[in-house]
Amino acid sequence: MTDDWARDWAGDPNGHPLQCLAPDGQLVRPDLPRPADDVVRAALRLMLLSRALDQRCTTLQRQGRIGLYAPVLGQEAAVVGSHLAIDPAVDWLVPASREQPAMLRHGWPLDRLLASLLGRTEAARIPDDVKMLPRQQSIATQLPHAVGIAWASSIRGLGGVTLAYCGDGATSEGDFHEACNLAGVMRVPLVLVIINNQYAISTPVSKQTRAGRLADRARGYGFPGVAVDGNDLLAVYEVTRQAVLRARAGQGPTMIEAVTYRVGFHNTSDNPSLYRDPAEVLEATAHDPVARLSAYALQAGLVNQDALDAHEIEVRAEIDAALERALSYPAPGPDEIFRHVFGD
Amino acid sequence: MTDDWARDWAGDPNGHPLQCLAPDGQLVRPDLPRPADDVVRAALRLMLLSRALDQRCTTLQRQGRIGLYAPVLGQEAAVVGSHLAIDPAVDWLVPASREQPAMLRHGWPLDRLLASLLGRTEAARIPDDVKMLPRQQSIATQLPHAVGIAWASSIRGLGGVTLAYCGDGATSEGDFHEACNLAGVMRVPLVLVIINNQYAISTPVSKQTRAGRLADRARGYGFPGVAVDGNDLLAVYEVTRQAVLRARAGQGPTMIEAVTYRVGFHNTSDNPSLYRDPAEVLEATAHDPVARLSAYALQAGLVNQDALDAHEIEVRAEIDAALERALSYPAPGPDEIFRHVFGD
Amino acid sequence: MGADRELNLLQAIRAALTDAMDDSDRVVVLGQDVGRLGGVFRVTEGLDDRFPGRVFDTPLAEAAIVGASVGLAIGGLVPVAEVQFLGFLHQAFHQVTQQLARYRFRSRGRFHLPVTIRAPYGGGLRMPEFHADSLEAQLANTPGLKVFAPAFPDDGYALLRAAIRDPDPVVFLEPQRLYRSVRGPVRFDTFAEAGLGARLRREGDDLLLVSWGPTVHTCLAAADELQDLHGVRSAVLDLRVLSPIDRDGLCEAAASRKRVVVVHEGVRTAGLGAEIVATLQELLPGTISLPILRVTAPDSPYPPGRLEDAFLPSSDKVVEAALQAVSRP
Amino acid sequence: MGADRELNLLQAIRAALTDAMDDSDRVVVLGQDVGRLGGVFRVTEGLDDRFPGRVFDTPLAEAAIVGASVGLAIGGLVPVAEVQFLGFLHQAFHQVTQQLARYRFRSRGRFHLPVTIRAPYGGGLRMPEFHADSLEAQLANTPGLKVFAPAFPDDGYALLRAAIRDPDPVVFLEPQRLYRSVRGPVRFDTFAEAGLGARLRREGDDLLLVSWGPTVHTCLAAADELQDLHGVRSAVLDLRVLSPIDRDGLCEAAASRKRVVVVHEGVRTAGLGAEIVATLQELLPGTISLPILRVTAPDSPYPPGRLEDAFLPSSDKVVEAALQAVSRP
Ligand SMILES: Cc1ncc(C[n+]2csc(CCOP(=O)(O)OP(=O)(O)O)c2C)c(N)n1
Ligand SMILES: Cc1ncc(C[n+]2csc(CCOP(=O)(O)OP(=O)(O)O)c2C)c(N)n1
Ligand SMILES: [Mg+2]
Ligand SMILES: [Mg+2]
Repeated sequence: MTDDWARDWAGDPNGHPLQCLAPDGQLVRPDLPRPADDVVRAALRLMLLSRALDQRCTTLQRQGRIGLYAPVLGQEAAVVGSHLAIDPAVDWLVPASREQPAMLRHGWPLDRLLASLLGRTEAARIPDDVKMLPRQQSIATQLPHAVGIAWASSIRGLGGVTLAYCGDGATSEGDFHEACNLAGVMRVPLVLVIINNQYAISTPVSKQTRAGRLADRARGYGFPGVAVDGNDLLAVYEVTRQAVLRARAGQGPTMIEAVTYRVGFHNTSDNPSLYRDPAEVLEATAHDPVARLSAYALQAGLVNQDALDAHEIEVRAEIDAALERALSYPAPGPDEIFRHVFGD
Repeated sequence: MTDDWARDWAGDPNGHPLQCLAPDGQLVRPDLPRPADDVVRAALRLMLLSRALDQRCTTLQRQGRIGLYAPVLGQEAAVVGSHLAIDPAVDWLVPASREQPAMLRHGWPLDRLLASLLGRTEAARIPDDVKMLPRQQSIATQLPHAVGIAWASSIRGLGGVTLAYCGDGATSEGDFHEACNLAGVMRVPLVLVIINNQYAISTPVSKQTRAGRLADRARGYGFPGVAVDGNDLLAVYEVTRQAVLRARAGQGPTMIEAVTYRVGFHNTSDNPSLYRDPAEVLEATAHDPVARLSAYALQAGLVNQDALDAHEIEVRAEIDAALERALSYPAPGPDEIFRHVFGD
Repeated sequence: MGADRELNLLQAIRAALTDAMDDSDRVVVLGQDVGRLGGVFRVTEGLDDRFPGRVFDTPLAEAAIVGASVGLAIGGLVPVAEVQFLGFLHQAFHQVTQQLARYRFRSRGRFHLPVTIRAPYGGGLRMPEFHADSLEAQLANTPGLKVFAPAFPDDGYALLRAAIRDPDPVVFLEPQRLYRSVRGPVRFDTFAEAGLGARLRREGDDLLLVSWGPTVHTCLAAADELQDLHGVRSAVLDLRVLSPIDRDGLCEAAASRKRVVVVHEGVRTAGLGAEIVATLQELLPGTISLPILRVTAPDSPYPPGRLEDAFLPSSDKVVEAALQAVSRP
Repeated sequence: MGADRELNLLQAIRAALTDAMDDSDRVVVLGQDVGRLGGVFRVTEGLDDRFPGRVFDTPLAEAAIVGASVGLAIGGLVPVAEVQFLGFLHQAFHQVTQQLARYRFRSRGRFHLPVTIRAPYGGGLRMPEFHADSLEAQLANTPGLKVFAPAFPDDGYALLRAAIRDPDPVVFLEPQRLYRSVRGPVRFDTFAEAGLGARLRREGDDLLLVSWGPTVHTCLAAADELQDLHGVRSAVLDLRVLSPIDRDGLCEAAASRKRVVVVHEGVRTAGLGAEIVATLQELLPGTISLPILRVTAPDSPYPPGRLEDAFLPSSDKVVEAALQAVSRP
């Protein structure tokens, strides 16, 4: 039974999230395949870039230079680990809204992403050869789109896989259900990653659902669901890699619940201190995904501290340069509101 | 774990539908409680009434005297068995659309039900003291209503239970999901009976979902789900009775999947021969719920053949009399379309 | 394709689907019961056999049908989705208004959605609740969406072919009571010449009756009665495309006749008739004789059974309004 | 309750919720983040502490929020549900149009639904997509539903109290950019005297500006400019209740001034402005100077960021239309 496949393979009949790296970076599942060294290096670099981008964009918003911004702080392993398992050349990315590092790796240039935050709408357009949907502001509505894209690729025999993201809150929407059920019926090549960061704005997942594990929902759609430690890049990568293999082999969708924590605010207009205990946040930072992967990589000799320090500087420079380019793009004129309503 | 509660109790870890009576009426689960004798007698009588009503209404439709009619033929045990487990004086009934015997037992007089089919809208009004919603023509939309009613009774501490019905097709709608999830979160006293009659118009359940059992969905909402042989009145009654006990005890919702078969057409405008094999229907009639319960009742000496024959005649007479009353009610005048839009 | 033929509306729609699927293997059909059964009205009958692997029975989930169509289009296909009855498009309304209608605008042209949503609608068949609602005003209030409504078999073919070819999303409204009750010639090879403009279905110099879909026939019946019993010569304008409205065609037909009555099955308040009135008084101030009367359903939910006869605009009500309009100096 | 006070719109709405919950323990509040956080705008701040067990954070599911409210009302409670932004009411549109609006009619009065749905809406705050849409026309096109829209704190209190007391469902539209930007006196004990009729917010004999919600203030700014720079005395009519429309109040205000401009943030085509135009030309033929101009958002999706300034009706656009209207003989 496909569902058991996932459980057996995840090695935990009780459905505890799969973990490969302990919080201190120790490898606890040497029995499972590990990513190639340069995958780990790429992951580290992308996670550092993401973190620097969150910082910079928050500052820009505080300066009134951009509008609302939603950081991915603390969720980097869940997003980067899953995206590293797909191939942007043939696979589709269907983001929710805060998966910036996935959008960047998929091919949306950093200056274009920044342009979108600066309201330079035309410059922010996703390049024609990048197989990615724009951010979605209507929760869970992207999921039927993802199913349709995956379905089209199986109808057309294209072989691409669709990687879609949604949050824990999104799992309560009717669209989540209708999309998952259709994906199961049509056996589409879809990998759905639920980023369970414990909150939907102020609503904790305990008020969102009484389900023990969101991944349990998959059984009701006839495909496998796996819960994984979302702060553990190795675990997320391996689970997603397996799901992508299934999808490419025509075995249909997989649901992955990446259990992580929204360390930052919901977005720049939110004040989490109104609804959650600082102690809880402190506790969560002990599970920091970047620290965990860094520790592993250092111990495994994949990087050294100097290289990490160099990364920190590089990514800031990269953001500076991209921001400069982004600012050089024209701001939209008023006539933009009449364009692209219909084709001509 | 609540989910296991249901499985253990249903006595089948593989989730095969619980069966108490074999198709020939033999008792196969003597270990489980059995309904009181007069419950069985009441069930038989109501099932016979339902069957006669289906016949009569089909004839009336063919004669052009009523509009569309949707029979419950073949599903009587699922509907009657579940409804017999609630108390119309304190509990709410939220029907889908074809659960006529449940509506009747809940207190909607037969002549009123017939009046609704005759378009005598005012006469068809549900009496003020009958805790029942009207038929729902928009699939699955009644489920959030049922959750709200159950929620209100727990907020107000009234102690009533809400029994809601939906079909297998309805389980694909977003409203099914949103309702179930909210019911779980708020732990409302709800018993949801999914009448899995294998079809949504022409769509077989195999095209509706890839889920092995619809009852498996309950786990993803954090409450128990049980699959039961929907043609086995004893099994349906006992499962529902247990679910009602849980609800009254404040233990929250239960999902029951009653596995049965739509022996008749979807409604009087449907022609099933266009999409399903007569052999399949023939096979299904071998599981006829009325024959099964009759055989059991005769063997158990709860009724004799004369009583059953008498019933057949009584229920027809009952329908004749009710139809006469229904026809005596005034047909609505054109001004009815302006009334009851708002209160005055 | 091929020579012109006499068909009923349902046959014309089926022919358009067949020819569109023949023309391009990118065209796929999806919806509830559209496969083996051929839909509850049999519109898609035979397509599954003729185009194996391109006709899909979906689960009972309208938001998934519309939302997946968005994805199918982005994935390179041309989906023609059936919503079993227009009333149930509200189950998918968020996918229609937020997603289907806005993808081109949101993506600044990176994505456009050649999606057609077909839906039966309108009264006269004693349907259950929600099965006869007319929601065209709400769809016309949604920028980025096109709305077509055929009243005759020629448009059942021409407008559906145009909808499927359209690079942008079109909601195609099928008047269910006309499926088999209206027959007429259908032009296959030359359908494109029909264009997307409003079209006079009857000539007449005294008065203009403006309508679309099922009530075009109500207007034609009224026009006959007006002619025969009252000597009033009324023209009937079939709007055909409800969004974007053909303002030029509308004004041209109205200007020369001055007296206008708008007829629709949708409820009165904030119905599409109000837009037509507002448009005419804006673009032809002083030309049109006032008031421009609206003959519509009242502001009530769609009623059950025989009550729909009192609810729907009848030719009597149209005649009455028309006589009022012409009686003014 | 108590003496009159100066409040901003948000405070007035919160006061109405508080007083309604004090008056009747049947009143409950539900919605996304309405509990501990007090909603994303803090409208419900403090209610959870003050009324334990009567304020509910719900899962992220709009159809369940509206659908459960239907059931809560049938179960004997008076739910006041918040939809976090009006645009997301489309996720629940089937529950609104098919269920909430029709239950009294369907059940022939056996059930009626004292449900209030609150939703922030309207532009000016640079919100993300869908967070500023104005859908009032679609709601007014739905029989069985009432629609209220306050433009001032007095109505934030009076209309919300009226909505919660109403035996039928009301969608209560809260202009988000006014939450903290508009202050004014609020009458508590005597709020009921405000009634549900349209109300003149400014006197003036030359011209009538008709609007509701946020654009009432756009009209007031335009009226000042018209007075100061052009000597045109324009009255401003605040519609307040968008459905059912106060036709008498509208006609009375329009008849004496003859020149009318309608202003709204919703898109132009099939917007509520069209209904107001159609109503006026129907009920006051020959009285009103034509055309009755509409100043509205264009037929485009709501644009991102600063572009909303070009999208929304500005007081300049209102002044321009008003000068056109008065310039006619
Ligand atoms: C349909 C819809 N309802 C409500 C909102 C308002 N909203 C924006 S983000 C959010 C919470 C989303 O939570 P989750 O899905 O867990 O994603 P996260 O923000 O945690 O990444 C809500 C309620 C929305 N954008 N769309
Ligand atoms: C929202 C909605 N979509 C579509 C329909 C049309 N329709 C009426 S009954 C039906 C099938 C229902 O199947 P199921 O839920 O299994 O109930 P059953 O008819 O088998 O009792 C459909 C699709 C509807 N009434 N409502
Ligand atoms: Mg979250
Ligand atoms: Mg069924």
